[in-house]
Amino acid sequence: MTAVDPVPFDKALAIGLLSDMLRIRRLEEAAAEWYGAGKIRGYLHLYIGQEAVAAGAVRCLSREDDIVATYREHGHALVRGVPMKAIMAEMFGKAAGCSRGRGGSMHLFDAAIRFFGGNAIVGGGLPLAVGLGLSARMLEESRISACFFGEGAVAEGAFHESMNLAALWRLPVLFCCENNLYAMGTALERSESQTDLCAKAESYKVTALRADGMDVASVHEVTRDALARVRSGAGPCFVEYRTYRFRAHSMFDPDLYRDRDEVEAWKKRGPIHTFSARLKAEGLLSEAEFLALDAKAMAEVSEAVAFAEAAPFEAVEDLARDVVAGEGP
Amino acid sequence: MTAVDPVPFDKALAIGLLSDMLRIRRLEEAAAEWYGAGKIRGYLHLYIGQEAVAAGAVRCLSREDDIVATYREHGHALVRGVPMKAIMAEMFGKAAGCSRGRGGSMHLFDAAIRFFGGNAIVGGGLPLAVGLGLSARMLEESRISACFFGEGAVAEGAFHESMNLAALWRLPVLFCCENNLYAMGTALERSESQTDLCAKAESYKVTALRADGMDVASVHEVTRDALARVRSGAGPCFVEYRTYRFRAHSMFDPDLYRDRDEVEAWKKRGPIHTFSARLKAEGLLSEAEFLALDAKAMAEVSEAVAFAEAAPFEAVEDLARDVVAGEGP
Amino acid sequence: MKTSYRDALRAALREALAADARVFLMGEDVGKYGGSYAVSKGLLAEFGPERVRDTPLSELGFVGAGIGAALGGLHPIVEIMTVNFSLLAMDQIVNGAAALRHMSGGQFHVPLVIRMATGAGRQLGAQHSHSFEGWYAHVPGLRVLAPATLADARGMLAPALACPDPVLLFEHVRLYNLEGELAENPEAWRCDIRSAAVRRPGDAVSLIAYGGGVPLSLEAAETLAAEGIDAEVVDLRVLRPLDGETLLASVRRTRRAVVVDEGWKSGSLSAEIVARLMEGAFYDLDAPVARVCSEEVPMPYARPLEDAALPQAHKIAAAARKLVAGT
Amino acid sequence: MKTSYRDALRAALREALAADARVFLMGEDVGKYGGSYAVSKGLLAEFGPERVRDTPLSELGFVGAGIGAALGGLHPIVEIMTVNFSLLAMDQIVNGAAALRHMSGGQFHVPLVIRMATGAGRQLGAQHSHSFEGWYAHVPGLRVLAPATLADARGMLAPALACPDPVLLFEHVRLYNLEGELAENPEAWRCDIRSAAVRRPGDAVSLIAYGGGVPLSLEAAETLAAEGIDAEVVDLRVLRPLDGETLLASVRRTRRAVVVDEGWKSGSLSAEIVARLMEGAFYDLDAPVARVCSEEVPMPYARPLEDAALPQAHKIAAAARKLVAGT
Ligand SMILES: Cc1ncc(C[n+]2csc(CCOP(=O)(O)OP(=O)(O)O)c2C)c(N)n1
Ligand SMILES: Cc1ncc(C[n+]2csc(CCOP(=O)(O)OP(=O)(O)O)c2C)c(N)n1
Ligand SMILES: [Mg+2]
Ligand SMILES: [Mg+2]
Repeated sequence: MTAVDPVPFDKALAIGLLSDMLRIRRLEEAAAEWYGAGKIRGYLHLYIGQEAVAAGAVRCLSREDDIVATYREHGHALVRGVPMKAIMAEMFGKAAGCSRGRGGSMHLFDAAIRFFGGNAIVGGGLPLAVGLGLSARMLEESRISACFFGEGAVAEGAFHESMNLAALWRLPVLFCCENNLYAMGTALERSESQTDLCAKAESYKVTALRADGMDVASVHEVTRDALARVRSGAGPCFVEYRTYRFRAHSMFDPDLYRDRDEVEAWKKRGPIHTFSARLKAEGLLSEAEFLALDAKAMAEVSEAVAFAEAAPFEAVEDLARDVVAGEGP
Repeated sequence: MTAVDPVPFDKALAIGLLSDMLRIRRLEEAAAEWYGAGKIRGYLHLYIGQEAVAAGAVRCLSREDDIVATYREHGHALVRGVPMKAIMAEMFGKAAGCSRGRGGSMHLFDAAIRFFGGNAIVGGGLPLAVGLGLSARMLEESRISACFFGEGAVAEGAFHESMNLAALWRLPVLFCCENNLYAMGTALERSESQTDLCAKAESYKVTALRADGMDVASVHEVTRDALARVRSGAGPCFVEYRTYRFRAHSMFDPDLYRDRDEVEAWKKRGPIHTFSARLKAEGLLSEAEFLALDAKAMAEVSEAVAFAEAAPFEAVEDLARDVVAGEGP
Repeated sequence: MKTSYRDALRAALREALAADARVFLMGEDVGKYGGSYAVSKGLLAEFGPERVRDTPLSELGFVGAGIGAALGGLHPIVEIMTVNFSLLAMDQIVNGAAALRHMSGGQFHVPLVIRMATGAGRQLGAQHSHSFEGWYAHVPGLRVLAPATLADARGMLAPALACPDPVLLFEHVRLYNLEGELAENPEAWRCDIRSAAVRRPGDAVSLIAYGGGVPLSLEAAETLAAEGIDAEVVDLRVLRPLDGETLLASVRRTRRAVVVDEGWKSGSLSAEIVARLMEGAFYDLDAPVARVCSEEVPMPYARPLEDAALPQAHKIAAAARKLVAGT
Repeated sequence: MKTSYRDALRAALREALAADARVFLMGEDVGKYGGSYAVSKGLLAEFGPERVRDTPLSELGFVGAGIGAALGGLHPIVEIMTVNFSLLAMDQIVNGAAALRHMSGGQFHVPLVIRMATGAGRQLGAQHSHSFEGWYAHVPGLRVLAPATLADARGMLAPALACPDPVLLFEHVRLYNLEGELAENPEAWRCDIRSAAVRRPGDAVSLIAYGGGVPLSLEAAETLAAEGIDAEVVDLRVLRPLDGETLLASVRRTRRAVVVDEGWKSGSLSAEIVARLMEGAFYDLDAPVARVCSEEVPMPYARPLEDAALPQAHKIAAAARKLVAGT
């Protein structure tokens, strides 16, 4: 084990971050398993490998802030505070799910904690985040809006229009780009003429910062700095999180476009084991504590699965509810 | 009159450029007049003030090259070689028009000389130009495609996606941005967070050059250089032409968003009188020659108007032709 | 008072902006330019650039921002210059605004109004003249309005803003200059956004139209009246949800119908109207329902061709005449 | 030979790429990933990255580039992963590809094929499951195909590429895994892209469907046959231009029809079919034409809800039964 930088924050926070990463990991492993068992269907996009980003970034946000995410959003939802039971039930398609079973894995929502989903149109969440930022400004509310998206979204026109609007109007928006190097099977250098995403963001006169997305401490620190800028009224900020997904894009993906060695090399940098090693080296974590955290995460997952399994589907008679207000359509 | 740089090319070319600018100017003045008389309808976007761009840039292209333009394209069409009669007849809606009266002012086309229109969706021509460039490459043809568009289009997603595709695939595309500072009533600084358009283009790793769009010599020189780069296989090039429209956006525009002084200041830099003054100072043009060129342009316009007036409309029975091949729909 | 469709729309905007600080107007050139059809002229001076917000050319972006702003607590009115350009924003409208309530299990809703110009007749050619409102009327989660009268131009915005779901408001370009009398009393324009309206009662044939087709149908009805054919003119007003009852009631009475739609015939909203009549009035019909729609060509520029491509009063009258004669 | 719908599509692509150097395939993940529905799997290795071209996530851009490439002399096949995403490119398709021939007075044409997956049934939720092909079928200048059989999956691409105008090809996601026999002889799949096809003759009622609705209708016909009701199944195949003659001939014979459409009922293509029957077979009908469509909700994820939202064989059979019983 090589020398590591001291963890730049206190034990409680460190344990909280680690615990969140474990909770995401265990949740997702279970999701994969229950997908295999046919209980979860449709598209399921696992976040395994990227946990440091959601854990580190979402925790920096205040309860008033808005979050917009993608179809790969289990981690963000969980860290934000959507109950694991509600997430699991949603994946099982049950009425107790956080979107009443209407959304599934790609469309987790929670109005109470300003979690605006769960958007499965690549780049589709970006304009929403701009509008949320605009509403904060016009209503003189101090919240900011944070939008998570993959590096693949950067090629979409929606990215361009959103960056420009947010910068032009100096809106309180935090653009959180999770650069896991691939959009499905398309590597960044096969999708962008300019692969330096911070340079792209700067071309809109947006401040751009970069974080090591495999290191929850780096994520936390950089996000905190970025947020401070946004909160100061300086306009939007862009953060590139350099990360990697260990699993295939979705459960349908044969994952033939990546080198096994590349995947293995990144796994060595896995956010959970590197961070826990670091905490141990710092004397902030014992193996027993780690095992206890993990056991707790697993217990939470088991409970969530049991809940999801037992929960009923929404009655088919209620199919047409929630299309428009009141009686629809 | 202040000292001017010597004109950097021979008399024949200089006279050609001046003559083209005059032809555009006179054509457009007539179009405005006939609009007033109700013979031309719909949207009419005058190019007056910007003539140096079309005159200087289009002349650099070879006959094999492709041109895609906007709804403000009379000048480009004319310089490219669409007969003035066919342009005027098109504006009059006649069957002898270059689009058989189907298109009108905004949709001039001429397949024989690879003039791909006349696109009235702002930014809509950009992807077409990318595709034309792609076809040149795949068919191993040496042509390049040139796309004219206004600075307003830069905010559209289509711009972003097109720049990236062209740069990523190193396609032979010349992006010709006519920055006349306004998109309808919206000034550049109210539409772009970054008003340096060359910097924007460079963010795609596209070479960007700037030309004085009020000076046909500058336009010609810079475009020639840009084209040489594109033809060398270095990928796309972006040219910003700094220019100004002297008239309102369209015939419906009350033009309330610009300062009269600003308009007058730009008019002092009018491309026709500055260039002819320069040619005179250089001894390349006499007043008599200028008057003769202008008279010729006016004669061409009169002839075009007479032709357009006399030409018949397409028979209403032929309404459904040219929707799909053969018998439609 | 004497007013125009354009002025009525503007008065409604002004009232909405004045009444509720959460309301704002956003779109290309709504402010400094005064609106491409001059609907919002003067509002910038009155309400300032935050609430009458000019946007860059970014239809997808600013429509999406409108959705986000609605989610964040505002009541945005987004203007798209022309329905053809709305295709650039269609993803946000259809995959986003329309679906959010349902996808979120009812947790979120999008109180957004999107206004746009639609239709042809001004020789604007194939990229500025179409009628895609029927497409939006297909989408669950949206509400689609088409004011055809001064009262509706004046009255529809308030209930649209009060509606908790996204509402699309289609202003026909030929109507902007329509002038006439509108009573001062707000009762004169207070309206629901649920019902179709009978604009002219009659018993010989129902002319069913909306937007720009309504004045044409009224004109056709006058022609027909002179020939002793008493046509009823039904203005759909609300394209989604359709007010089937009013339609059916009319046609059950008249037993004949002509549907007028400026969309291209195949797959236009007129088809849905015919289908509703098939389903609900088949046994009442004396003749098959007829349709007068646009010819199936991208709209040509030349005046005679554009005229030939569009529904016209004389075509409507001819279709009605044929129905009446045939039975 | 035994094949699947997916393999038949791939064989057609391979044949087209091999036959004509101007043909190339372009879209998100068509190459290295192998196609999101694995249709283009293996083609990259065979034809290289210029002709099996992966694109960035830029639907508007690469569809527009396809149009430009077609104008420049190529015959592009552009894949859009899912019809919902095509809304991002709709401007280029509708305002661009469809209009260019007409706007240019016949000088330009766009020999482009756009393929996309459509439809629901795989629990992909409200942003991946819709059926917007009816919208494209509304647009003059486009041709719209919906292969529902192995033969059409294999055979439609060649005439689509030969067509000088833009052709949209909709592949239903539930059909990709469809398996069956397809004769080796190219005659077995040679087809026109003009006509509807009677997939099962019958005389009691016409079930009119396309794409994913065809197998459902055939299944319903089997159920009905067991009850002594002999249903005819008509597969539209070509959604634009519609083959009205085949439809009318069938319904004039059976005198009853059920139209099956996975689009939301209001404003779906089914409405146009009903309208055509109203116009052309009104006096032949023994009962109003019925429709079995999707419920008007953004597609929900949960299995029971999605099932309830979609047309199903039992719903089709029930509608047919009711028509037959009622007369
Ligand atoms: C507009 C759109 N196009 C295509 C897709 C299909 N798709 C889903 S995820 C994805 C890759 C996105 O990559 P990236 O943005 O890097 O996010 P990641 O999956 O790596 O988290 C694609 C192509 C989609 N959902 N939306
Ligand atoms: C997609 C789209 N949105 C809006 C319009 C309406 N419109 C036509 S021209 C124009 C301004 C374009 O400005 P710019 O690109 O700078 O070109 P210029 O008119 O100055 O030549 C606008 C907003 C349009 N035609 N297309
Ligand atoms: Mg990625
Ligand atoms: Mg401009």
